Amino acid sequence: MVSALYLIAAALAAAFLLGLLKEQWRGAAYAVTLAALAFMIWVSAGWLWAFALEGAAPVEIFTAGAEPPFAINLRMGLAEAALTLLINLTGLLSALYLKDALSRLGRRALAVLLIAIMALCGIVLTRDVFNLFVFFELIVIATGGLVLLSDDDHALAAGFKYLIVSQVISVFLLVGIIFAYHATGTLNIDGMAGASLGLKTGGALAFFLMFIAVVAELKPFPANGWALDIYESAHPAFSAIFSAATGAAALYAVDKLLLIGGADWLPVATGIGLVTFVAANILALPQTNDRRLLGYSSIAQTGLVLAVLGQRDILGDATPYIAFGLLASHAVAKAGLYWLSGLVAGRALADWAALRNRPLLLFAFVTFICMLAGLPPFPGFYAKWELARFLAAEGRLALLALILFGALVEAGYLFRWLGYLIKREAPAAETACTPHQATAVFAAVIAGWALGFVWGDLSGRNNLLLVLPLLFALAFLLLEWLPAWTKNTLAIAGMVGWFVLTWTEYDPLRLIFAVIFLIGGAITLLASYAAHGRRIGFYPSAMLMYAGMAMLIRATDSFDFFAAWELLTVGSYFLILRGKHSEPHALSYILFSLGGAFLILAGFALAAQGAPHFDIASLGQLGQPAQPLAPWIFLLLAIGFMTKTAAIGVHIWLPGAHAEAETDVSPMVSGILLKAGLFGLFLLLMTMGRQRLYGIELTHALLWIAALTALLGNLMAIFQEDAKRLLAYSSIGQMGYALFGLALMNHLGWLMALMFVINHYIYKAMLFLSIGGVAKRTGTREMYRMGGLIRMMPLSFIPVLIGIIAVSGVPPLSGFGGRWIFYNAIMTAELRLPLVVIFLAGPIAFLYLFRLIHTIFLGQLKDEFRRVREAPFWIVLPQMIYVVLLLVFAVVPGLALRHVDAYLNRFFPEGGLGWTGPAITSSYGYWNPIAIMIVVGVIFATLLAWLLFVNRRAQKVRQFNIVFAAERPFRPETTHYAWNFFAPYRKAMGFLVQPFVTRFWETLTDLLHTAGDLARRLYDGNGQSYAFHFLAFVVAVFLLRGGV
Amino acid sequence: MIKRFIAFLLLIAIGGIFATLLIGYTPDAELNLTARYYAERTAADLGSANIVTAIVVTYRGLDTLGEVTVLFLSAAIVGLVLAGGRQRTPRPRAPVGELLTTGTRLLAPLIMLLGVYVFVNGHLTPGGGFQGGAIVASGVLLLLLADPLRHFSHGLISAIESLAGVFYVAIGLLGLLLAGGFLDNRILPIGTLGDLFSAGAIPLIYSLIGLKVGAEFASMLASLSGTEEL
Amino acid sequence: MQFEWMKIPYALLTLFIVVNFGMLLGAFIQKIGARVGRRHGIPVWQNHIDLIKNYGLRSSITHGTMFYLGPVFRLSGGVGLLLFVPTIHGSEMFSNLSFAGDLILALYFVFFGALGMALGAGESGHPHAAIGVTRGLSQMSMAELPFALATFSIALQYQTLSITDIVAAQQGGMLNWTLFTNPLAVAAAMLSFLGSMMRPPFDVVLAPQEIPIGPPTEYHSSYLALMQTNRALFPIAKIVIYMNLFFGGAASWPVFFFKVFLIYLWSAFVGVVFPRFRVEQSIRWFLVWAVPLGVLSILLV
Amino acid sequence: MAHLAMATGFLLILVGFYGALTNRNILRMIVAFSIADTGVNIVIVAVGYMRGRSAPILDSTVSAADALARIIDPVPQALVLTAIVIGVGVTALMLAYAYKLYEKKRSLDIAKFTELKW
Amino acid sequence: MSMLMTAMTALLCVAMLVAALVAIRGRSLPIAILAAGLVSLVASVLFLILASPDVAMTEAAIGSGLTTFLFFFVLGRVRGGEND
Repeated sequence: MVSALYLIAAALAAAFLLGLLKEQWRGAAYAVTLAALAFMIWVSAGWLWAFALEGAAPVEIFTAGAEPPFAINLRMGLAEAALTLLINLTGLLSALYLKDALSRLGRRALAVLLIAIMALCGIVLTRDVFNLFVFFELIVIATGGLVLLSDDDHALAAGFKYLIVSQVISVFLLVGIIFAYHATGTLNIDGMAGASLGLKTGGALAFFLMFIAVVAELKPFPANGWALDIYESAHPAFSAIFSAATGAAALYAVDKLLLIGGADWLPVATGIGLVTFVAANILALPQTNDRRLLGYSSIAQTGLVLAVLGQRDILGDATPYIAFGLLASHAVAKAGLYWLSGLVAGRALADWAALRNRPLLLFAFVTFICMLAGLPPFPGFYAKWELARFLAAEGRLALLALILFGALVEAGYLFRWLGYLIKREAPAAETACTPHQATAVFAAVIAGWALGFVWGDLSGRNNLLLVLPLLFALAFLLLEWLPAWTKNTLAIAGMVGWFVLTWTEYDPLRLIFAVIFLIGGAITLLASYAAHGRRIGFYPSAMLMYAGMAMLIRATDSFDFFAAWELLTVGSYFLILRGKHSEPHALSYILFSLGGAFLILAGFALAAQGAPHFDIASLGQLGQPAQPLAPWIFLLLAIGFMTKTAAIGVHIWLPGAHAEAETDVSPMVSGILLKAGLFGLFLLLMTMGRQRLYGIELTHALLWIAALTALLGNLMAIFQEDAKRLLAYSSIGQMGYALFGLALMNHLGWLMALMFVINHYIYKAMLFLSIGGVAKRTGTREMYRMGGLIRMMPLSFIPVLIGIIAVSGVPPLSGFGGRWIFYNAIMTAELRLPLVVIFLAGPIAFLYLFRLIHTIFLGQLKDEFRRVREAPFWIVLPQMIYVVLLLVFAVVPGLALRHVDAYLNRFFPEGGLGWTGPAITSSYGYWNPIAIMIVVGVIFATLLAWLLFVNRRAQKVRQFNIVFAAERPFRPETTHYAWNFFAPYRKAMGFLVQPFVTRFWETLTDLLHTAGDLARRLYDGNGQSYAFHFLAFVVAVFLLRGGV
Repeated sequence: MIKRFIAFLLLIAIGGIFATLLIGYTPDAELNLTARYYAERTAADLGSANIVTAIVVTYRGLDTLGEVTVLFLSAAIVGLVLAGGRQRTPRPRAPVGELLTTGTRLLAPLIMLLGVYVFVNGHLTPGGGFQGGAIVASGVLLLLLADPLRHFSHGLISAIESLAGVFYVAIGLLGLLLAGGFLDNRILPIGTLGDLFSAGAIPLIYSLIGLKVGAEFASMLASLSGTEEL
Repeated sequence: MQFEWMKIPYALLTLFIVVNFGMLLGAFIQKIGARVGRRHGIPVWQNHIDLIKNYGLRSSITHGTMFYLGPVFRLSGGVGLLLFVPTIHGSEMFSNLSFAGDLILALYFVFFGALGMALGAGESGHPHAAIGVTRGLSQMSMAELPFALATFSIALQYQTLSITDIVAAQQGGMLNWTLFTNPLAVAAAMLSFLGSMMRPPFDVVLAPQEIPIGPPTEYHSSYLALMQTNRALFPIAKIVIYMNLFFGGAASWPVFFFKVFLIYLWSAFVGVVFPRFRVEQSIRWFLVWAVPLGVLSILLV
Repeated sequence: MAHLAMATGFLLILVGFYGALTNRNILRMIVAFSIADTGVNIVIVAVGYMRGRSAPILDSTVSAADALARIIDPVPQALVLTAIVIGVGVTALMLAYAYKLYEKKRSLDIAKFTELKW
Repeated sequence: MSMLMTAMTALLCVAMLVAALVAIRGRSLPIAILAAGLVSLVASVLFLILASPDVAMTEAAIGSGLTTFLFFFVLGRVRGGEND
């Protein structure tokens, strides 16, 4: 191995050599610089290889032929190798990216860049505090120089502000160092740690000064105004270094100092880190400048890693895995984003829409955002999981909660940005991207995925990037050039194939979900044949969602479950985002989903109590430390799952998300995706069952929530003018019913929930397709603008008619089965009041469904739709399949249900159904679906036949052959009663559907925004104020520590 | 006014921290571990009479390398910053006094020589590369003052600076290859304590530092003086 | 409770009896109303004549598929409802087709007809038809609630969902009737009954004055005949359920006729006394008076 | 004596900070910082001072053998050397910035360079 | 000797503080710069007393000498800016 000293020597030698070259030899100077950086990468990569794969021991590098503490020494270990590699790579790529600017400024700028990278390596390598100071000063000066690379005038002022604060910082650092030296007689970090500095006179204070100075390099809140200005105004390639490499090096410096400070200072680090993380994220919310936003995000991420470092007392050996996971995600993503920002002409977030015309760059952006948000399969995801596991095990729950809160806020602005990118108007200007710039960006993309693989490999769990469904989904990224129908065929084949491969593994309950997820998914995909072109982005997203679901039902370990959960969330998010006006709705979807996911994460972490692997099945038999927490765990998981099923209170994302989605996407996200939440609730209740919290039976609370969800979902549905929103609200209500069944905690309740799972899938997919087809043809979703379409689109009408009967639970269709089981189930219910609410909800379903069928298909046909054609074949075909399925399921529900009924005996041996003969019997009543179907069918057919016979010569009247108030209408608009259809109902019950929940969440987000907006006034742009902030920060930490 | 008041309050708090340090401070009666090592071993191991020099050049040589780099950086950046400014043809200025010109011609070489003396003897007497370098630079300064329009050979300064730097690093690496580690001075014979040619590579390194520091200061001064009055 | 082919003619017999009874009853009530208003009123067989006449008429027009299907749904709902409920307690003959399902089936099958009505009216393209339907549905959604609550209450009370079993449990004296064993539930259900009969004060749905051509009037000739049949049949079918659930059922046809008549009279009586409600008023009325009774009955059972 | 020097050093730091925080003129801020730097240097040297000992240079008066008992701690001095040089580097850089800033706005008022904020 | 040295030290310290106050509060910028240079210069004397000849030389040459020149170079080029 080449000594790590060459990292420093090579950079310096090259920098000095540059001075010998003539100013004109720009190419040569550039080449020397790149060569030096490449050499440095080679050195650190070599070490990383040796440590990581060959298990080499860390190496101490002595200088001057003397041992520490008498001479400065460096250390090269795994962490150092990794960090220097990160730094050098960032340096090289930024140098590539900066080619033009560097050439303009010449060799001196190249030298400054080289020295900056060298100094960063130095910070990482050195084990001497004063040496650390020297390297820090080098960074300060080099930063002062590199800021000037920017074309932005303001960079100058920013650089000066930075220098001001750095001066103050360096004073503290020096004073701290000298007193630390005085107390311990050494400048060596390990020596100081060994001499327990804190115990010496003045030692603690000296440490405080050193510590606070080095922490200041992490730009802690609120002492970070200067850094933000730099982020905003510097050249993006430099900001990439400043964010990724400088941040990483400074963090490692703090980590080294914490060795000296010992356990006493860990909470301080955590506190500073956490406050920074949360505050910076909130401050980022109102930002509109992309680079400043990234700056806030960088600060936040660094704060998070600092907080993690402060938790090393409980994280122990896992600290590097977690800290590096977070750091690497942050560094790669942030560098990548900064590089990307150089390609975007405008500085407003919405200007990034320019990237939309470049799918590859868009993919890069998405990768980075997902990395930052800690989504699988990136390292941040594994790190977050482990972090939560440890924090929960040690009961540091407030910490965990704050971290998750901060992460959610961060996801908020990141995904809002992503939404802008994909949905906003793209500026006319073409995005210019030189090969150099592209190299840098895509190197980051590759690094991101590679790190994801490595972290998966190290996790000791399933490497997500080796899981077949996910790989299958990702493969569609490579197949994007194929036409949509080919991809569609592949996708369907893949899903059916996976089902065939795995179906034997499932128990009856899972089998039902598997059929809905995979086979059901394949059927909805049939509708996608209607799309033309390549449909870029659709298949990776959709398949990601399905992959998540496929993984979800197979998961036994809590980690696998959670990973699958996140994957399906991300996939569905992108899917929803494809809708024309879905930007805000997709955002609220992902935020609620992530919020829910975080609750699930916390719940699992609490349950595992630090165990590295936690089987979901063992939620039922929690160990001792977790046992008293069981109700809390239950609560967290339940709320988490309920965000997916859109229970009341966390439902506001659903209507927009489902309504604005594309025609073939709505059935997927409504008919299929919602079932993932139910699946989770099934698992939860199966394992944990009843829990009491403060004397409240939690399943009873669920009953109430479910009943209210059913009622309010239905009520809101009847007041919608938008057909797809109506269906979406109806889904909320239906999910309420299913949840109600589950919460009943008896055999039939669960069976009913399952019945709803199946029914809701079939009829909601069917209705969404039908209405989607209509909306596609008419170009509107406002029901009052339609009318009389039965004549134009009879095939689309049939599913709606059948669907109406099924949804409202009228015999003989399958909805009735659900109601019948429901009544039998509530016979043994413990709580009767919520039943009243559910009863009330029942007939309301009828109202909105009638509205759906009447205002769209019946009534008066509008002039502009006289030439509307039937929906495309591929959209009608799956609807017909659903009609058949619905009829079959209505006649022989036992096909699916009797197996599940038997399976449920495991949990509730009592109260099963009897399946002998054609009638289904319970202990209270009986039901003969076949007989009902025959009786109703015969009566119906007889009457119809007679009527047809009698009126066989009847002619169809013309549209306006009606009279009212002694006038004949001639405009369809005036005679189509459709708008505000249930006006009297609104008068009577409207008070129940005031948007209280929406207002609550809006107020909450407004509050956050306002808080961020007010707090950022702190950064008034004056360099002196920033120095004030730093001093105030020092004093505050000092006082909070109780005077050290 | 409020700003001053807050500044005052903050500084009182900081002053409190400092006061605590001051009160807690008791001078060492004995040399501590590190200092004792230097006192006992420097002469024997490195052969340098000036222990501070020995520390600066070898034991903490990496710091010094960094320090030189700081100057290098500063000079480069000052050059960068100012090079970006407007380039106007210099206005003719009032001629500098005869006395200054003559005096400069006489003094400048002497000053530079003094500088060289200081850094060459760095391992024996107080002073060394930095001080010597600064003195050399003040010679340059004098020349600048005497003849503001004199075109300084940036090329020469920069070549000296670069060569000195490269050699510095090279010697350091030689230490790594031939002796105990990076910047180990024992690649050359240690010699007798007190001789000019003793202490191994220390005089050599310190001279390079002196040259480099001198060149860097000179280039900084030249850059600043080269800027146009606005 | 198995299916036998013999059940079919018996069921048709029941149907025949009930339709005739329903038409007579309707005419009788009208007659009473007229006499109270010092008018002569219609002959009691007027309904029969109308019906036969209408069945005989042919229509030469149709508004479309759903226009056909509306009355079919409507009458299917009525016939189905009647046949899914045992008419005469203890009589295998007149247990009809109740083997197909229990109380829940009856409860939900009520909607089948309403749905058809709504669809058919919608197809007519007449705005007033739609208004009438929205009113009807709105009111029904709340009016049915107390009944559902009451039903659930007595299902809990008797621990069964089988109508036959519920009737059986009420035999052996008037005091065994639900009316006396669970008066709250019965009160709630009877209030609900008023709403579902669409008589005053809950008849704004039909609103002969405000909506001169509501859903029924778009239908004529044989369409109307089906509707008329249903109008005769459906109230009786509903009352049969009430009778079975709350008033001990009927062990023979005379008892059947008597009880149905009395229950029918209840709604007619209230209708004469009260003015008409607007839809939102009736919704609130049910919410304030009937629903709490139902809730109480559930909680107290 | 060391205490005295150290106290002075600390006071200089505080005075320097005060000057840097309250003067809006950029050049004055830089001046103030250079005073603070000097203060730090004095503190460092004062920390290494030991009463009654001589400079860490071996010559005729202090031989290698009795160095242990005669010289003061050389380390802080070595550190100060570095610190001074670094200080001047930073000062030079700030001066260059000051010049550049002036060139941009014809003003040295720090409060006028607040375009970037929030 | 020791008393004398202490007294001298005290004097130097006071001189430095006074010069420092002049530097930050003084009216004219050139005087402020000179005062700051003076602080450095006095400090170098103090370093000599504190048995640090190396530091003293450095401070004198760099801290008070070169730095002051740098200041004046820039000051000369920002005419009018000094009073902002």
